[in-house]
Amino acid sequence: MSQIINSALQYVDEMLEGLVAANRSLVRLGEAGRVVGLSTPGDRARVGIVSGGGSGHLPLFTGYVGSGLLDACAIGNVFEGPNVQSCMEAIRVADRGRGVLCLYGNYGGDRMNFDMASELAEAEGIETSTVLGIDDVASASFDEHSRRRGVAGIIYAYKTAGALAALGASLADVTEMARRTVERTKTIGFALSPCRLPGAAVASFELAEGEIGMGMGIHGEPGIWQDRVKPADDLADEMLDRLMAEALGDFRRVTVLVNSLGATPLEELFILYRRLARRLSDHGVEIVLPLVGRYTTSMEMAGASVSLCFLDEDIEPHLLAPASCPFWTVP
Amino acid sequence: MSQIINSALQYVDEMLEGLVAANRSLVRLGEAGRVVGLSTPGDRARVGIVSGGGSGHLPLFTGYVGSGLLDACAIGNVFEGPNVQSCMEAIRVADRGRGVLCLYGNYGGDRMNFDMASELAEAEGIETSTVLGIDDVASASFDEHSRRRGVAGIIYAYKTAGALAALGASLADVTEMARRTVERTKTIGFALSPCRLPGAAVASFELAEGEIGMGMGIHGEPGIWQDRVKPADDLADEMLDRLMAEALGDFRRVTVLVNSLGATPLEELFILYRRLARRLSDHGVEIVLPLVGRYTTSMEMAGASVSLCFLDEDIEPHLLAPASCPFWTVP
Amino acid sequence: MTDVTIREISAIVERARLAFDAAESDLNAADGRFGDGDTGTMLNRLASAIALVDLKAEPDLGSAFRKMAAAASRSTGSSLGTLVMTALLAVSKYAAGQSTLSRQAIPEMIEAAATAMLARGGASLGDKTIVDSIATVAGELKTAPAVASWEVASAASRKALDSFRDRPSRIGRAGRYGNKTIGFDDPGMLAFAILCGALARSNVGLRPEEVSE
Amino acid sequence: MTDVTIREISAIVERARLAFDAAESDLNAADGRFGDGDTGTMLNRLASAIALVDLKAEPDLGSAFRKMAAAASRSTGSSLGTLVMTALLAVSKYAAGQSTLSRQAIPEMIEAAATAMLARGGASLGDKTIVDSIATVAGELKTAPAVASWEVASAASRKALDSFRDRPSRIGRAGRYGNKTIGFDDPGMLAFAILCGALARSNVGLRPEEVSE
Ligand SMILES: Nc1ncnc2c1ncn2[C@@H]1O[C@H](COP(=O)(O)OP(=O)(O)O)[C@@H](O)[C@H]1O
Ligand SMILES: Nc1ncnc2c1ncn2[C@@H]1O[C@H](COP(=O)(O)OP(=O)(O)O)[C@@H](O)[C@H]1O
Ligand SMILES: [Mg+2]
Ligand SMILES: [Mg+2]
Ligand SMILES: [Mg+2]
Ligand SMILES: [Mg+2]
Repeated sequence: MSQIINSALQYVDEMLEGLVAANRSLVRLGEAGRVVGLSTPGDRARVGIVSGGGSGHLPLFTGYVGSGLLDACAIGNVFEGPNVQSCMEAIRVADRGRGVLCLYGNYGGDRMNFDMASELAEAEGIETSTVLGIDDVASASFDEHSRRRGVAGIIYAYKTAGALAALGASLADVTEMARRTVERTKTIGFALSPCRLPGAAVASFELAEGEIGMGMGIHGEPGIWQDRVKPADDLADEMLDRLMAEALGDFRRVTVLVNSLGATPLEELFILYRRLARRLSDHGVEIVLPLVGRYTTSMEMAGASVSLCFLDEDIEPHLLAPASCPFWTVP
Repeated sequence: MSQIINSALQYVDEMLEGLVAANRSLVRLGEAGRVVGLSTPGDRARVGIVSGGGSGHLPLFTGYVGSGLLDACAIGNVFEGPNVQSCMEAIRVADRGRGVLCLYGNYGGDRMNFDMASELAEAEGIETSTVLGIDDVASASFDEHSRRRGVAGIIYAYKTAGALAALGASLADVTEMARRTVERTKTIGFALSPCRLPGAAVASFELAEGEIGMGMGIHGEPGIWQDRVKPADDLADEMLDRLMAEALGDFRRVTVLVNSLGATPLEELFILYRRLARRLSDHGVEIVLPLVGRYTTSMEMAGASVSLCFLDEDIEPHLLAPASCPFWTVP
Repeated sequence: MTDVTIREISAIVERARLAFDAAESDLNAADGRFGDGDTGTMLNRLASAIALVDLKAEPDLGSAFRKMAAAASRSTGSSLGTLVMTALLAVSKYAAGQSTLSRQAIPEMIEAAATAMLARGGASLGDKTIVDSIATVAGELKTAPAVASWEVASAASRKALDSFRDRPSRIGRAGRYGNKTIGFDDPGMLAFAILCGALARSNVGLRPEEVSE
Repeated sequence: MTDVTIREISAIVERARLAFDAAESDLNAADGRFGDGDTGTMLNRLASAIALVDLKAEPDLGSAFRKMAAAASRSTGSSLGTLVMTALLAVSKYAAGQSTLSRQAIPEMIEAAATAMLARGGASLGDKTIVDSIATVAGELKTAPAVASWEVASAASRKALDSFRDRPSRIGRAGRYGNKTIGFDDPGMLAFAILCGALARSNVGLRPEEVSE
């Protein structure tokens, strides 16, 4: 399919211009305009939360800047981390005098740049902490879970850490909430068709018509197996089994996110959700605040992911606390 | 790309099961389960509003059942109107004693079935009225505008009529508000790639890689021209010109919807919106409550549409009134 | 063609089911040109649903057609499907209380169906819809010999298709494209020609003695 | 290779720009195997951005490299791009205050870059990254004749690529795939080999009298 763009080089900046024009709660900041923050940040002293990453994943990351969620985001080029300058600026924007949590996906470039930015911020007297999203169970074994990639499940850490920060908690406590939420959130995804970098002549990976890549990453990183596509219920079952195998002890309550990578339609997500909901209910597990839609995409890639967060008494109230950003409102 | 389904025959019912499982504000009703209504409809006497149509367009139609919007929807098979039984049931569900407005897109099957259902409803003592969505400017000339297809712009009529109904207005007034909003709402779309009926081996139309079909309908009905894709700004300009040419007299305020047909990503919608916003502002036109996202889709079709509603003093306050449904919240 | 009883109807329905199963993708493609590409899928599902209706215990033709109309209505709300239901309701009224319909009455019954379809759909004859095919068939059957007249019906439905091909559609999805539709078959008309052709080939509704004639 | 002045650096940068422009899709494809398929697009953009930096007025090599690092940083935050920036900062420190760097110092300067890259990226030598290529080149340059040693660099970078091909990636996106990466080139190492090859072919940094030797 064709892309609607003017120029590959202007893609990110034009996208951001449109994003903030359409969402007046957001503003573009920073020397290069690669930071998104709140138009009316408020001036109450509290912990700030920043995220960031490569472009091409809307509504991730910028779409989650909002009350009870993120304070600022640093934005990179498509599939590239934000540069150190933008990370530093985002930290400054998020700083409300009580320290800043950097909460982003576990990718090399993002990590190096946020690390450098944190060093600079500390030198400026802004205390920082870091929690990495590592929810993709297909990207490394359980033993090596700290090497895993961060994907759609990170929004739950945004939500709980954001809720706690809004209550005025300390940087240590907000950080611990994010860490705990990441630890209890597991995602697995699959791809059905690739996407193209803007302006590129060919897709960034190949997947034959009718094939599915189970466990593929949101940038097309290879997965666990590749085969002809299977019935929706079989896919739902396999994904749920893989996620439940990661549960830390007993669980009775979960939240579920069925996420499209872009092209896969809502209809198909609901067909998947139907099966997941049935099976969880058969297991006596209650679903709290289910989300079905496009929460973390890869432009026009087809495919979906399922995230489970195994709730506990600390996480659940913060998941359910009111929050609002352009793409997710919890009333 | 592959579809995530179990069986073509079960597609719609499984989708609806997932939809209501994930959205507890909605319930499935009717003998065949092809009606979606509110879980807690409230019992205040007021005008009810129903819509409906073929499946494959989520969040249209069922996703707009909510407070200040629709009371019920009748759902057909993919790209087929709802049957007369479902239409009749939806009217009954929406009936709160003060009459029911049937507000749906101008397609033959939908029309025949809602017409029959209205006759049956009148026989049961439920007063009904009908307003057809006819916003697609590419589907017939201005002189024949009553033959036009209804596409994404219908959500504005849901919104304004829903707001007026919530205020306790009469069926005649709610109907007139819907009619007036339809009259002032214009849409044009384009397709970049086709979709497939669930289970079908081939797409329902052809569009070569790199081609764009300007003016195509949301079911792939042919458009105004077909050519190599053009830069985003050129497309935005052409669409805006075609929509502004339909303005009834002077206008200073509009609302804008930039809608993806499914696969086209948010990034590209924002690139389009950026240009539209700039040009409208150059014309001295103010944009109220812009929407950018997936509001009316065709499963995995790639493409987008732009809708403008030329506001007036009657429409604007009802557009801005609070409302909420699973896919659109006006706070 | 014979006098019509429930036995003939069941055979016709079964033959229709097979025909639309085979023609699904061709009819989708015909509808995909100016419409939404679903005529074939819809008719295949519709015919299967009607074929599942158990007509054996129905007291008369009127109630048999009514049951078929109900099955049609349950399975779709598309334009054509709704018109098929409308047609079935009309013939149900026409045949109410009768267990056999004489072969001479068949053209009139088909005309009753066509009239009801025009009323429901708002089309006129000449708009290039399935109703033009149905009306043509009714007309030709009136003047044709009664025996083996599925072939007459098939020829008439082909004739309608051929003579409308170069005229513009005036209603439905395709109707919005006016002269652009010239040169293309209307999917509903094509479907009706496929149905009549299949019935002619299989001699459905011909009693054994007629076949051997 | 000659002693390095700003003139040589400008020529190298221009050659790099051309090389990465030509290699964009090959490098994307190499990265697409286990990564996100953007190495080529990123390096093409990065090299163009650095080539746009006007170095003429820079007082010394240290400030020239610092300007280049700033341009690198502005244009990307990818792993490799950030490591390139880190390397440029390191050589900027190494060459601070000097307007000429003797050819003998070049291997040591490259080593300084590699050390900084390992510190920033957290990789070790042997992890199958661009740093393995850079370290190999630095090592071979130390023992090679000073003249025309871009060819030595090119051969060394190819040697690194060949000897690591059948080893597993241990860091970055590809590092998560361990033994599956055996048999495939690391995109960063491939990029460095492409760069050295292009510099060798164009004799960049060789003064005319050396070329004619
Ligand atoms: N108003 C109408 N009156 C008569 N026939 C109609 C009408 N609308 C559509 N048709 C017939 O139905 C056919 C289309 O059927 P179908 O694809 O099932 O409908 P839809 O447009 O609802 O998808 C057309 O080819 C035409 O023959
Ligand atoms: N931590 C690291 N240390 C050293 N080199 C690395 C590291 N991470 C990645 N690389 C190098 O960068 C290359 C990938 O570059 P690129 O595609 O730009 O990065 P990204 O993974 O951010 O998209 C790898 O092939 C490898 O040579
Ligand atoms: Mg990258
Ligand atoms: Mg249809
Ligand atoms: Mg159709
Ligand atoms: Mg990469």
